[in-house]
Amino acid sequence: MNPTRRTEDLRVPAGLLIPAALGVAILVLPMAGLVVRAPWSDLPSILASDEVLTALRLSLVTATVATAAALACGVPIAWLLARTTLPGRSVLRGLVTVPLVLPPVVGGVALLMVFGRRGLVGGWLYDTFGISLPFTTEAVVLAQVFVAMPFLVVAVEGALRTADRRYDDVAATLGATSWTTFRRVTLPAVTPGVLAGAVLCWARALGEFGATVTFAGSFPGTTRTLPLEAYVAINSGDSDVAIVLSLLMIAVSVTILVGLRERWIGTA
Amino acid sequence: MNPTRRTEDLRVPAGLLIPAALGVAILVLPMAGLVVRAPWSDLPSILASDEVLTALRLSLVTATVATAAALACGVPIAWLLARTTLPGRSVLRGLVTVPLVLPPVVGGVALLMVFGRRGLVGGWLYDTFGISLPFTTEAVVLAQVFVAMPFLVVAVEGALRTADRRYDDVAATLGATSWTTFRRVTLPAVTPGVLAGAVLCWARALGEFGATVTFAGSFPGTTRTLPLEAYVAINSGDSDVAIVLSLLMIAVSVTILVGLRERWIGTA
Amino acid sequence: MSLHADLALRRGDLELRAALAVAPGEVVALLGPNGAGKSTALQLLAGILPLDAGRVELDGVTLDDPAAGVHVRPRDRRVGMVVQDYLLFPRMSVLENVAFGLRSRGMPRDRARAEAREWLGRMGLAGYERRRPGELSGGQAQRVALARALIVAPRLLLLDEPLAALDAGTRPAVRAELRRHLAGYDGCTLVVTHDPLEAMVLGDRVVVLERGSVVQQGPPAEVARRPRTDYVARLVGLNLLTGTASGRTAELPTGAVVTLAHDATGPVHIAFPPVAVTLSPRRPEGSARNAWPLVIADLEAHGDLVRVTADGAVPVLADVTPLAVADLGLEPGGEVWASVKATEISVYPA
Amino acid sequence: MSLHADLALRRGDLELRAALAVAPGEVVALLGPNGAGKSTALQLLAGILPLDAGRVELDGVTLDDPAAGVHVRPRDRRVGMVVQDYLLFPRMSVLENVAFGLRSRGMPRDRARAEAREWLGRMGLAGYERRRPGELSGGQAQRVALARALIVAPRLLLLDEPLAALDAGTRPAVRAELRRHLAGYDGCTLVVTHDPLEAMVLGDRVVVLERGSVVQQGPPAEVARRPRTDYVARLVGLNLLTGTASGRTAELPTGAVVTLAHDATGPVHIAFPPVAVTLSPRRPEGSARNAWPLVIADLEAHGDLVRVTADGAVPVLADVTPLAVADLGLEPGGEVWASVKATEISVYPA
Amino acid sequence: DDGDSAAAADPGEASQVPSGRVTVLAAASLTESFEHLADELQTTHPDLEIVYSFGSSSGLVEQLLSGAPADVLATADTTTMDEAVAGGVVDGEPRIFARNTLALAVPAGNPGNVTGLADLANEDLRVAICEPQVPCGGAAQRLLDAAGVTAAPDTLTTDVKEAASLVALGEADAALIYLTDAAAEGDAVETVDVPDAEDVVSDYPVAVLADAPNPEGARAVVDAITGEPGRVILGEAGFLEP
Ligand SMILES: Nc1ncnc2c1ncn2[C@@H]1O[C@H](COP(=O)(O)OP(=O)(O)OP(=O)(O)O)[C@@H](O)[C@H]1O
Ligand SMILES: Nc1ncnc2c1ncn2[C@@H]1O[C@H](COP(=O)(O)OP(=O)(O)OP(=O)(O)O)[C@@H](O)[C@H]1O
Ligand SMILES: [Mg+2]
Ligand SMILES: [Mg+2]
Repeated sequence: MNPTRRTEDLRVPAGLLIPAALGVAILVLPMAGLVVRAPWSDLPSILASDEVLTALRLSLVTATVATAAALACGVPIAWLLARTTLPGRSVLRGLVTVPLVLPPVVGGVALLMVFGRRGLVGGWLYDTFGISLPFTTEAVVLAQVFVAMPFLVVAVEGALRTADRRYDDVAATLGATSWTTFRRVTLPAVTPGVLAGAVLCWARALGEFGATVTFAGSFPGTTRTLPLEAYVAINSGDSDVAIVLSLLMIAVSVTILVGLRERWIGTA
Repeated sequence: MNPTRRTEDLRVPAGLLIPAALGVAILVLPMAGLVVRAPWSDLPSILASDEVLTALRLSLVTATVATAAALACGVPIAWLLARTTLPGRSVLRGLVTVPLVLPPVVGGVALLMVFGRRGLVGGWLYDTFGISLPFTTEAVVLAQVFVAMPFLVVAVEGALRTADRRYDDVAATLGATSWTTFRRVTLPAVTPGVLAGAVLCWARALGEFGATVTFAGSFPGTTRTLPLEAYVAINSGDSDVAIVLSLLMIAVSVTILVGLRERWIGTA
Repeated sequence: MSLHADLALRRGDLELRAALAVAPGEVVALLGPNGAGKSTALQLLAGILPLDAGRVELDGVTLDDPAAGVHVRPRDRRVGMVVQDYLLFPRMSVLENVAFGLRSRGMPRDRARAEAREWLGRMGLAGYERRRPGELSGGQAQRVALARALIVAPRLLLLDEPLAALDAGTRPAVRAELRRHLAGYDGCTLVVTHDPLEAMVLGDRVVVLERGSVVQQGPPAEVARRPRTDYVARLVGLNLLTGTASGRTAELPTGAVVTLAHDATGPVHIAFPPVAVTLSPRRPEGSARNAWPLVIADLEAHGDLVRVTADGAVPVLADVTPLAVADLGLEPGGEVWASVKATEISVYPA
Repeated sequence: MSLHADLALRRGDLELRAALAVAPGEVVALLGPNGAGKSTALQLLAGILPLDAGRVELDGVTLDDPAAGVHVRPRDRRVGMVVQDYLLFPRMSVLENVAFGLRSRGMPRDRARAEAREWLGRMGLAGYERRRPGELSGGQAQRVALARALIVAPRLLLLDEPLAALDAGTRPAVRAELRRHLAGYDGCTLVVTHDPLEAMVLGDRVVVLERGSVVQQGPPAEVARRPRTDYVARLVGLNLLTGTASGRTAELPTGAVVTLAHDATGPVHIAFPPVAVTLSPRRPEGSARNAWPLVIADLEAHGDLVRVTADGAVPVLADVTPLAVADLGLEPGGEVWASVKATEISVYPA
Repeated sequence: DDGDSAAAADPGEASQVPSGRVTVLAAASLTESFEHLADELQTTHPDLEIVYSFGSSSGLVEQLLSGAPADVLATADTTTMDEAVAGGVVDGEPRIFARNTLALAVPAGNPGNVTGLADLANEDLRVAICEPQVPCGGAAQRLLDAAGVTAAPDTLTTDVKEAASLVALGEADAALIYLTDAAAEGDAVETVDVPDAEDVVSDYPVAVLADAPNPEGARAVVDAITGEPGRVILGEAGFLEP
């Protein structure tokens, strides 16, 4: 019953604050390490180099396209998992999340086996249309979709399950088709969840390395994204460049995440 | 107005079904590729080998411990982000999601810079207590927490924002501390979201490779988890073993995900 | 159009078995105590809950018939519904909420909005078009929900306590609007309400549901005059007793005897209004042939009168003036005699 | 204990400025039309919404004072609240919901549950302990919400339409239980209601809020006899006119003149009951000095009587018998003369 | 913690019979050979327990500089070993124990009809070459320069293994990879003769580490690698003698 200052509304229970602080430390300190070790004097010249700019552009474009594709396919999958009584639904849920556990390099090999020139689907594409996916920018996008879409699916399914289904019932009694209901009632209700999922997906796609390098290869301008560029730098002993590239990725994504203003992430 | 059979409740709008099918194909086909290519006759001998069993046990233990740690720290972080008006909250949100974009190998380097024997924190730990983190099982867990916790944070924050805050207000008027409110009202309401986040986190930890190999090394029994074992197999030209190991990871995680029965993931 | 429904459902400890029929253009008021299954019945008719058994037929078309495996989806039923907690779409404006049904049926946006705007005006909510549901008061939200359901002119209209949150000033206006709308409407309407006045004003017929079963139905005036259950009696403000008549007397299960004005035989209901009950400190000696000793359970002010609840072999409610309360020194626990003239009692077969 | 509150808040187009005071043990009924700001006022008092300006003091302790930067958090206020949409915790059982407040205050689980069980019994919900809120009917949920708030014996009890969803049979019982509880309770209580009877039964004092401001307050009987606004007049069932008196007449803003039984001067309110209004096809020639030509806007059955809404220079509501309606051939749009005897009119300063 | 391995080696007897655990950090391309070598040593030095951590050469050096507890370092090029020497984590002079040469690898059946280095300039063929900044890429560049060929690669792999598996899967028509990697892929990969390939070689150095918890064991392992057992096993895998 102590009259408290308005600002003390911010007081947070210790049971939450202590673990939160620990968690933030684990997540943020390594980044601080990168910042400390970064070769600040060489930074402008590294960042201005052609390769870096090309890789940055490629990364942004592919991650964004991959996120769009993942939204288009992943949100319907999440809806199927959360709202229908499809038989074998829980097996489907398990299968769809497989790429989460697959080490990305293995994922890349698996993609080659299916979409490669001699793959199940890729072979047919190549023989019929002369289309070959690997080593193209499209392959980068496909690898990113494969690796990042499950994050979106899981996040959106969680949100759909939290949302109140009775609104869907009301829409149905008003004569809305399930498509209209989905588009105008269900989807707006889970926008925060969809956005959270899209952020996860985009970030994961931006940082994607293993599946890309295996399935799409690594060629400047077409398939060498920032993480690949950083990996090359590390492997050629140039860890300074790798650090700078990582800081660049961090800066880009933090800017975009912070830019995603609060109200987009949703007001309850 | 056509009387339809009860079962047709399952009918799903094409606008959802087509993209969903496409998405499922992208996610599931590569796994089918792995299954087709797997050396089924050698499978039992590969799976029964000591190294594989050791790596499997290590993977399960570390991923589970890492998920528990991520829950303990990550849920409070999500709560801070969703429910308080902390200044600089959106910057914090950006920072916390950084490990999502950081290529894991760079993440490993960053972890070494901070927790390595010559690192900011690691140096102090070593000089004061003689504790050295890298290359231990604890390091594997730390790397997994670093890489996987952001998934949990983002998923839980999304769920918290979807949930109705007025229940928290009611609990407050009934005299509940914010800790009680969190524990008994807020948390149960977002259980589906927390579980979804935990699944993401666990799966990501199980598949973690880059940061682990850099920060924790690849020592059989202490730090060589299944993905690292698969990497060793690939490098010794044994891609069959790598495929078997991947299928093992897939099997383990699908079993666990399917085992997480519907009702745990939550009924709306 | 007409509704013929035969509903059967188990849900928790509710065992719903009710036959409901609504003629074209008819408005049926569904009354019943909390937990009687009224909302459940509406959900069954809307197709949101599946029937265990029975059959729902609207306008000759079978909507539900579990035995034959028939179940028409909610959106194919053209059933409008207003639920107890409104469920306005939180991310749409008030106008979009009301226009939703028309848009879903393919009406162009502008026309749908214009019509929605008109409906909001009729509900006294002009100027609220651009609000979000979260920015409405309880009564405002209820009116939006009502407009959202009425605008689509469904073939079957299901209203679950549509006016409960309205203030005393708005309620008659909205009720009148609703009555006007329903009068010019040839669909079937079911209104759930707890307000007897509302049931009388809106309903062409009253159906009373208790513990999942229909216990009474008929024209409002008939139900009001001859209640068949305690719940209905309390609702219309009558005392109700049940007994076995033989000649000019009826015996209650408690053994008490009630004198009647007319001959009757067999099981009967006995009803009389609380104002017909006279309370006196001793056994009355006047012409009232019915007099019972009772203990006062409760007193409650009630307009100009005080309602006295008295228990005994013949439990009664009596309405007396505050003056009488003071004169007789009435208070809970006190003893008192209650008397009713036989001519004030109405008797009808149970 | 006592509450002194001075509330100021802008929210959308609501401009709330109201001073509320509740004495220890007193029950204040808060009445007002939809959107008047009743729920908002309660949220301010509970500390869920922050004040723009003003001050809230409970039992001598300042709970809110934005100017001084004081704001006590909701959980430190010991304020109990029942909200319009219940907000029962969906993942707890009914019993856990009711016991929640006691558990939060540190009572051991078994004792808290025993007490909660007792409260559920009093609310007529014995046997529902293990249900989830989603498995309750509307009225059952409301009673659980009420029990959850009452059990903690808060210093300030805020009830937002606590009985709106209850059926006619349960309502008097729960109302009586609530009245009994409030009588033996020394905290301050504010009850929002749309039911005038409820306001009279429960409230020691009535406060009427309109468009964010207090427009009238006083003992229930006083408010019922002398309404000061149209809303209150409709609520208590009176016709209300406002005019300027001088001697035995009063002139209305429309220019119409009303004859009074007693002398009065200055701005006055003029009130008379609908039953005092006589309708006739032509200008009446009897002793009634007040007669105005009107056009009928609406007719509505209403118990034994029909309520006629008539518009004109002096808009009135009249209650007439169904017989009169038939005799006079009344129908919407028809013309009619309304007359009221001066002695039926009560006049008081505006 | 690094106390384990030190305790395992009994200091009293260490100079006579090397025993206890020896931790070896080795380049990934040595995985198969070194696993064989460990099996071999098991018979001659039963008290010695060899534990490997395989990774990229530069990653291993980074780990060492951060205090990884290890006894022996074997890298796939001299540049990274020089970094380790400069970082002061190496005890004594590193010794070259093997050399690798490049091979022109094609999928089984040679679907692209590759006949020599000149085909790497063919735009229609899908060609994988290592990134110039990594050891095998540097070697490839020297080989191509010597032959006067300007290659038209479709992907620049950072890791030779990637290029090798692309060929094995038939996704690349030709790749310049190490002879050892081509051999490791078995039947899935064929090699096309490249004249003068032996002129471009990569050296594999090995060294005992300064902070080695088990220096005696470390020396025994390095001796085995550079000595007869290593020569045989590495030779089988396609490595050249230094
Ligand atoms: N999901 C459920 N599971 C179990 N029992 C339920 C469920 N939903 C409702 N019930 C029970 O069914 C009965 C009927 O509920 P219903 O909501 O139809 O009552 P109602 O007549 O609308 O009452 P009210 O007037 O209070 O709104 C109640 O006893 C309720 O507790
Ligand atoms: N979040 C908001 N933003 C803007 N306006 C709001 C908001 N919440 C409520 N209002 C408006 O404030 C006014 C008062 O609302 P409040 O809920 O206090 O009314 P009330 O007196 O409780 O009405 P009712 O009897 O219908 O429950 C209403 O006009 C409402 O539209
Ligand atoms: Mg109901
Ligand atoms: Mg309200």
